[in-house]
Amino acid sequence: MNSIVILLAVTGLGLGALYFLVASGLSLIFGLMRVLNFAHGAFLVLGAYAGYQAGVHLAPSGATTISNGRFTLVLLAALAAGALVGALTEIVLIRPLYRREIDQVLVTVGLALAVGALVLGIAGADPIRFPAPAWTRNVTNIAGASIPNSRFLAIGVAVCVLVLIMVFLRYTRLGLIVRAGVENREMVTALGIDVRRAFTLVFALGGAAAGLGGALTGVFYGSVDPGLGSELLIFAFIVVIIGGLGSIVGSALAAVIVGLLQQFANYYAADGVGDLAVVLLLAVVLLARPAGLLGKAIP
Amino acid sequence: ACGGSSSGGTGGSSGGGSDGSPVKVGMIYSQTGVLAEYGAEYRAGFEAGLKYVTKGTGKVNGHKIDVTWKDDAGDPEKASSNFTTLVGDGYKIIAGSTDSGVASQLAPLAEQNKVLFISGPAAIDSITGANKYTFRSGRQTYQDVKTAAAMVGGDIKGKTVTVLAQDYAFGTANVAAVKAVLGAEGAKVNSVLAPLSAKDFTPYAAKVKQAKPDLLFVAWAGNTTQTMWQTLDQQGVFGMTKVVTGLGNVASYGAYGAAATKVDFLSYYFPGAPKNAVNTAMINNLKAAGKTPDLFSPDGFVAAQMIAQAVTKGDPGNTDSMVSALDGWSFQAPKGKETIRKGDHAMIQPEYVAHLVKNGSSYTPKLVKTVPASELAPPAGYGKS
Amino acid sequence: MSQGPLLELSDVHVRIAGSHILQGVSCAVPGRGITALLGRNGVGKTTTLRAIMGLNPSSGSITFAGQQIRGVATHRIVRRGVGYVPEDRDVFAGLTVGENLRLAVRDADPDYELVYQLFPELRERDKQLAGTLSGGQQQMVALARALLNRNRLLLIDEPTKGLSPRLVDEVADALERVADAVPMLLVEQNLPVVRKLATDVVVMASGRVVHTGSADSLQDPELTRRLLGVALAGGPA
Amino acid sequence: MTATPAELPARAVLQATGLTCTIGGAAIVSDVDLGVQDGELLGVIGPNGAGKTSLLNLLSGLLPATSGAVQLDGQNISGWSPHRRARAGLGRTFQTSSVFGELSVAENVSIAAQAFLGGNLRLWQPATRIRGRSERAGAALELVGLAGRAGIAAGSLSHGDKRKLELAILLAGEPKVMMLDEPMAGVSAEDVPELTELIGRVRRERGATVIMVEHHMDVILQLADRLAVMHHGSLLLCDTPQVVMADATVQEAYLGGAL
Amino acid sequence: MPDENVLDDVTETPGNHSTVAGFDRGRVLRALPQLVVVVVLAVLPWCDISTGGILPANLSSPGSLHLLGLCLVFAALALSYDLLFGFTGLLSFGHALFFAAGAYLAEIAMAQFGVSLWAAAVIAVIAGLLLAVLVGAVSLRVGGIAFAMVTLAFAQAGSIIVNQDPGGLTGGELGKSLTFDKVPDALLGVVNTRHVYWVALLLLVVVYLLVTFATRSAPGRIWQAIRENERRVEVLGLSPYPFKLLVFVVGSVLATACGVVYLLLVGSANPSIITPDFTLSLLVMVVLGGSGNRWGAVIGGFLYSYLDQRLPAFAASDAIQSLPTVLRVPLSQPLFILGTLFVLVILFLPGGIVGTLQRARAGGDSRSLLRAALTERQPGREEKQ
Ligand SMILES: Nc1ncnc2c1ncn2[C@@H]1O[C@H](COP(=O)(O)OP(=O)(O)OP(=O)(O)O)[C@@H](O)[C@H]1O
Ligand SMILES: Nc1ncnc2c1ncn2[C@@H]1O[C@H](COP(=O)(O)OP(=O)(O)OP(=O)(O)O)[C@@H](O)[C@H]1O
Ligand SMILES: CC(C)C[C@H](N)C(=O)O
Ligand SMILES: [Mg+2]
Ligand SMILES: [Mg+2]
Repeated sequence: MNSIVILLAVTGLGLGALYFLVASGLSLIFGLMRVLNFAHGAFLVLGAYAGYQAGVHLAPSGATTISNGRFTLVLLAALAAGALVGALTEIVLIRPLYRREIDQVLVTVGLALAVGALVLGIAGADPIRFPAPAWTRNVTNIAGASIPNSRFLAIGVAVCVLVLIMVFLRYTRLGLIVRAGVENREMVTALGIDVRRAFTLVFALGGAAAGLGGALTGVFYGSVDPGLGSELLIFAFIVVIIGGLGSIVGSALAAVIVGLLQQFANYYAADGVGDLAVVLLLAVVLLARPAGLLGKAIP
Repeated sequence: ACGGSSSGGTGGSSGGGSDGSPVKVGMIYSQTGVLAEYGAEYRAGFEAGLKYVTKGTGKVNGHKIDVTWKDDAGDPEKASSNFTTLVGDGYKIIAGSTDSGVASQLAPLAEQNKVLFISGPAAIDSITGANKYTFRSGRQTYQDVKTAAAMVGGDIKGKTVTVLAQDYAFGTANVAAVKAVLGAEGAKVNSVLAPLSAKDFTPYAAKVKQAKPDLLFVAWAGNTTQTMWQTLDQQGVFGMTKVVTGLGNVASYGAYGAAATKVDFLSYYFPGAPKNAVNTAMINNLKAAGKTPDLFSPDGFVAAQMIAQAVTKGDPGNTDSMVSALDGWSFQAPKGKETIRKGDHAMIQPEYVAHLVKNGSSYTPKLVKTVPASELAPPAGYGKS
Repeated sequence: MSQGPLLELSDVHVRIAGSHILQGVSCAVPGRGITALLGRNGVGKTTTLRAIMGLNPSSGSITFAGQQIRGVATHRIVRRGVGYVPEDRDVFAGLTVGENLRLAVRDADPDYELVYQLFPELRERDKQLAGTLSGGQQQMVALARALLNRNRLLLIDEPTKGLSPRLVDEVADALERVADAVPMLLVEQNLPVVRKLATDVVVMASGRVVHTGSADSLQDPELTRRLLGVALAGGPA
Repeated sequence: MTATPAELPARAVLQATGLTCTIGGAAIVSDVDLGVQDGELLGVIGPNGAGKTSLLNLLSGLLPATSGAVQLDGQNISGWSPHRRARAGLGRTFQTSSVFGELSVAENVSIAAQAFLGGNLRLWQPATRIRGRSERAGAALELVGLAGRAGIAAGSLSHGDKRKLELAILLAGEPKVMMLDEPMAGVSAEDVPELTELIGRVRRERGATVIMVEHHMDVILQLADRLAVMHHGSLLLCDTPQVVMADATVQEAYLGGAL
Repeated sequence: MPDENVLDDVTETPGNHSTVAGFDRGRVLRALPQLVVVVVLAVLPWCDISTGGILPANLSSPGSLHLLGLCLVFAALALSYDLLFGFTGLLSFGHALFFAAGAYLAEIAMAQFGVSLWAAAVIAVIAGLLLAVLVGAVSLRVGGIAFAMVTLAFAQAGSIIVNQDPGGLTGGELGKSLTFDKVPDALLGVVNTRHVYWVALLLLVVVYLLVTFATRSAPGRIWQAIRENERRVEVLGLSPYPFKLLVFVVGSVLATACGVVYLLLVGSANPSIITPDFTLSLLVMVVLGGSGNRWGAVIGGFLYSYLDQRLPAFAASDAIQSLPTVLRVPLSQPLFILGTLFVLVILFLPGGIVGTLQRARAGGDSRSLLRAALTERQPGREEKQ
């Protein structure tokens, strides 16, 4: 096969993995709680900056790369920061609005505005170099195509996240509780279940996924900036919606489709067609299957 | 309290030359928003310039200069509001415009309301020659590109030049300029445009390689810069062609990453480039104010010089007289001698070629050569649609 | 346990969106048998049960086994052993029958046997989405969820609504059997069922309790006509 | 099993032939032939899950039929959308009350009246100027005894009152055939006779044809001209109440023992 | 109106029905506050009073009138959005498309076909109508979130096209300046700002009257029924689709008209008005004021755009800049203040500003305002799903 096709296919998969990583938390929260979390982009940014801060404190000053062990700590810091803001968001903002579904979505819009502006105010608009091991900046040669290693990292982590979320949903009661709780919160409490804790946990998980996604975006780009959240958010939305409500596998599938489509369209088609193609895909999929590729219609 | 509105303010009266009344100057610039950094550089430069032209008195030709700063956040709508407020208050001199969108919004408004408008760092070519009332204190895209051409030397004929840019005004203006400048010299110019939303630049790097250019001209701005350079490096573009790009502000030096030392830079300005008394004065004034000289310091400084000229040689109450005072004016600026070309107000000025030198974990620019102003003059009517 | 009633309400008020719905409800549920809560549409029967469950904010005092439960979170009230079957069934439409039941399980050894014996259909329909069940089948799910666990008190809101006459019989039998072990507060419009099951009655009218007494009082046709507007004297319907 | 030829209605307003609906391999309603005569009240009974509601859903078009046909007034309406059937005079209520919760009780009924009166897309016509809109709504509310609650939000009605509102909404639309799904469910014992009387009166006065699913046997025996018995998706029997009540299978499958 | 009775008086929201008696007097009385507001707004340009920093300058100054004009345009736009969102329950993420269509198409008509402003306005509105029919017909085939996302996709496509600058028509990310020579002189220039302000006021009044009329019309009632329960509407014999399409088209055409006035007021069509963020800000406006309520939308639109315009000035003020860092950094970000404010309104003022005021009025005293806010958050059976 042509090396350019390999290059585009593998990097397209990498891009899809990135989209999945930034979308998985959104998909989890949206799928289980039906809250389209507009603050997800803010979670991503906070995760990325937390990772950066951890890296700055861990790395010897002046160094632009860090060891694998420290890098793991960077990812964990991002994960933890995401989980924390997720849980806080649920407790402080979502919880008082349990019966006002639209308001839950709207409050995340306000949060997104406020947090985005706050990060901009504190960190400044300029991109900062994200700490990562040297190997993530190198390439691996596959049949003449130079694939950046960060793509392999993204693909690997994305697969892990996908599997973890699936296992989690299958083997714990949490998924059940939350799905039931969204339908009728009162009735779940009337079965003796503390549904609030379950909701908080879902937000924490979604936030953790976002935090991790933010950090990996930092590795993918090589840098992070406050605008990264809102830019990626729209792709995360598209991926979640195309994939279908409540289907994490659908999100993964959609992420791969969007990533590949964009990569190939950007290479082969005229300038700007790649973007239109993605938007068009969204419209066409929804008109044909309003619940998305793998989504279940809400009964 | 209802009655006829009065415009108020002294600028509105048609008083004569140096009657000592204060002159109100309105600055509409990006204090916040994506270009806030440039805005801050501009503002510091202007204040240094004001100190220079008033010799610390705050007065020019007996007029106290009253400066009002307004934030447009890079949004033409807010710029338009600010403009209306200032002009409604009797301001006859407006300057600032960090963002090209704001500049092109304000230029026609200046003409309509007959006020002097001195555009700031906005690079868009069409501000030159926009109308009689519109000036600029900085460079335009054409001059940047022409500098890059000067770097290549004369043997460009028949060579392939690829422009890698983002698909929006700043990028496409650069493509147009390269086609105009190098195309005219016989180069085959093609372009690779990436949408602003692109997340992975591998396809573009691949396209660049496919084009096999003898020279790659990169026109890039914004927060994806670092990613883009890393991708070009990873795909081995530096090994196959000469790469030229514009040097950004100090904070951006790190963004080139491994590519930093492999690229030839055209530079609009960096503090070490020019050697003259005005530049030294600007740097000293900036340092005295606790600021650092940077990419767009001269734009602010020159704006102050231009305003001083306008109120000295012209009548601050009469826009036309200020326009005549500036039209065709030559003066010593921080970058050396600059001339406001008569008629279209192109700012004829030198630019620089530089390399980045790594020391420790940071980079410093080193001057390679100065491209004289005369070589960079845009053709008359360039950039008008 | 204490000698007094299992559940006791005194001067309970509920206001929702400006209207005063319960205006000082006081009554008691003894620790055995079935207490029927009667009254016509809109008098506040459902609201009373919801107030007990902590699903409506209320004022006054509600004690369960001697302890104040007013103001306690709903799930904690349930964990103290109060089972609830809501009026609108409130099955989780998007979950299967099996998931609905599994969600309700609190005890280590849920009594699936009783449930499947009562409603064998639920076993067959384990994988069906509860939202697609017929009205009566949903009612079975709602009842089953409360019967799976060992409760100390059951609050049941119109359990026979929408059930076929045959099933009404069966449910009534089942409740009777369950009531041997667990006392109940039962809201029911089907008076023959009430007559068959109730050991005590509480009658409400416009947000207040207007009569309490043993089920025998339902034998008095004059009283029932005055309280409920219908004579109960006739034979089985 | 339908009525014998001798008893076949002179004019079937609504006629279902071979009506079948299969979901996921299971027949929810299978091969139902049913004719409803003009002005008659047909009671539909059967165990829970027998397919009564599904039958109404098929007739009103909310559930697509797998096979079979439905005729209204001799016209084949199979495949028509729910709203088209409703416009043709096929009205219904729902087993679980389905009202416009945030709108007032009066507005709920007025909208139904307006839908019936037509001209609904006339942007230039103020709703209140539609002749007869409020009279009709007022009359319907009066009829079910909710006139006193006209101003409150329909969502805050008690359960029983919602059932009455459902009925008023239906009445305001003056359907040719009214399909009622368990109108008595949750209605307090005191109100049952009243509501029963109401349905009987509407039927007499408006000459409406009624299909009524109901588990209250005393109500159905009082009102129904004929009874259709559903069981496992099929029509077990359709005959006079006397015949149906005497049937052993019905006793066994549906009525049960004691109460 | 003889056939008015209590039944009809109880309209949009239960509970706010007026007393039965004296209907005509009631009607006049109810219209009175609205009339007063319009008259007050109309005479503002003659009121040369100081605003103490609430507005950029004196009330009658061009700067203040320009800002108020923008607020009026956004109030009208929010109202047109509320027709879809608040009254019919259609969550569209594509409303910006139609607003932008008004601004861009009017400008393109003037620039390309050389028609006058009025003709351009008519052309834009007709084109907006066709576009709305097309977009509505396709997107309304799906409901809920899918509808929101399909409309978003259309708006994104519009945004991409505008940024691509096809044939130089849209000016890409710089936008297009108003073709001033097609605009009557009375509407040009800072000195005539008051005239443009009146145009904006007229727009709001017209949009308000049309929306009022539409929501009271025959289909208007059906829209509300659709918001509550679409399936039920179907069983009443009405297909929801044409009703939804009708309201979509009406709302969109009104937005297009708002776009034309925006062009006139700001002097340019720029791509910031076709971003998803822009539609999101419409949602914020409507919810801030109180959705499903005409005054709510108007007040929300007005307030949001006021804050959007004035917060940068507030952020730059000395009062803020002299604060300690912990306070200064967040407070100098206008969006931080807006976002926080919005969150607070949702949490503590359910039903938005107007909804809260209404409840407080119903309750009577100020304590009930708090209680109203609190009771809304307590469990009530009607709100469970
Ligand atoms: N969320 C609410 N908002 C406003 N009013 C309410 C609300 N919930 C109940 N009500 C009112 O409270 C009163 C009592 O209602 P409740 O449901 O407790 O009656 P009920 O006795 O259970 O009646 P039914 O037999 O019809 O079920 C009714 O008038 C009802 O309209
Ligand atoms: N989507 C579906 N998937 C599977 N089974 C379904 C579906 N919809 C309905 N059913 C089944 O079809 C049968 C008929 O249901 P229907 O609601 O018509 O019963 P019904 O006679 O009205 O009962 P009830 O008296 O309890 O209301 C039920 O067993 C129900 O579970
Ligand atoms: C990247 C910057 C040099 C851009 C420039 N200020 C412009 O607005 O065009
Ligand atoms: Mg009840
Ligand atoms: Mg049924």
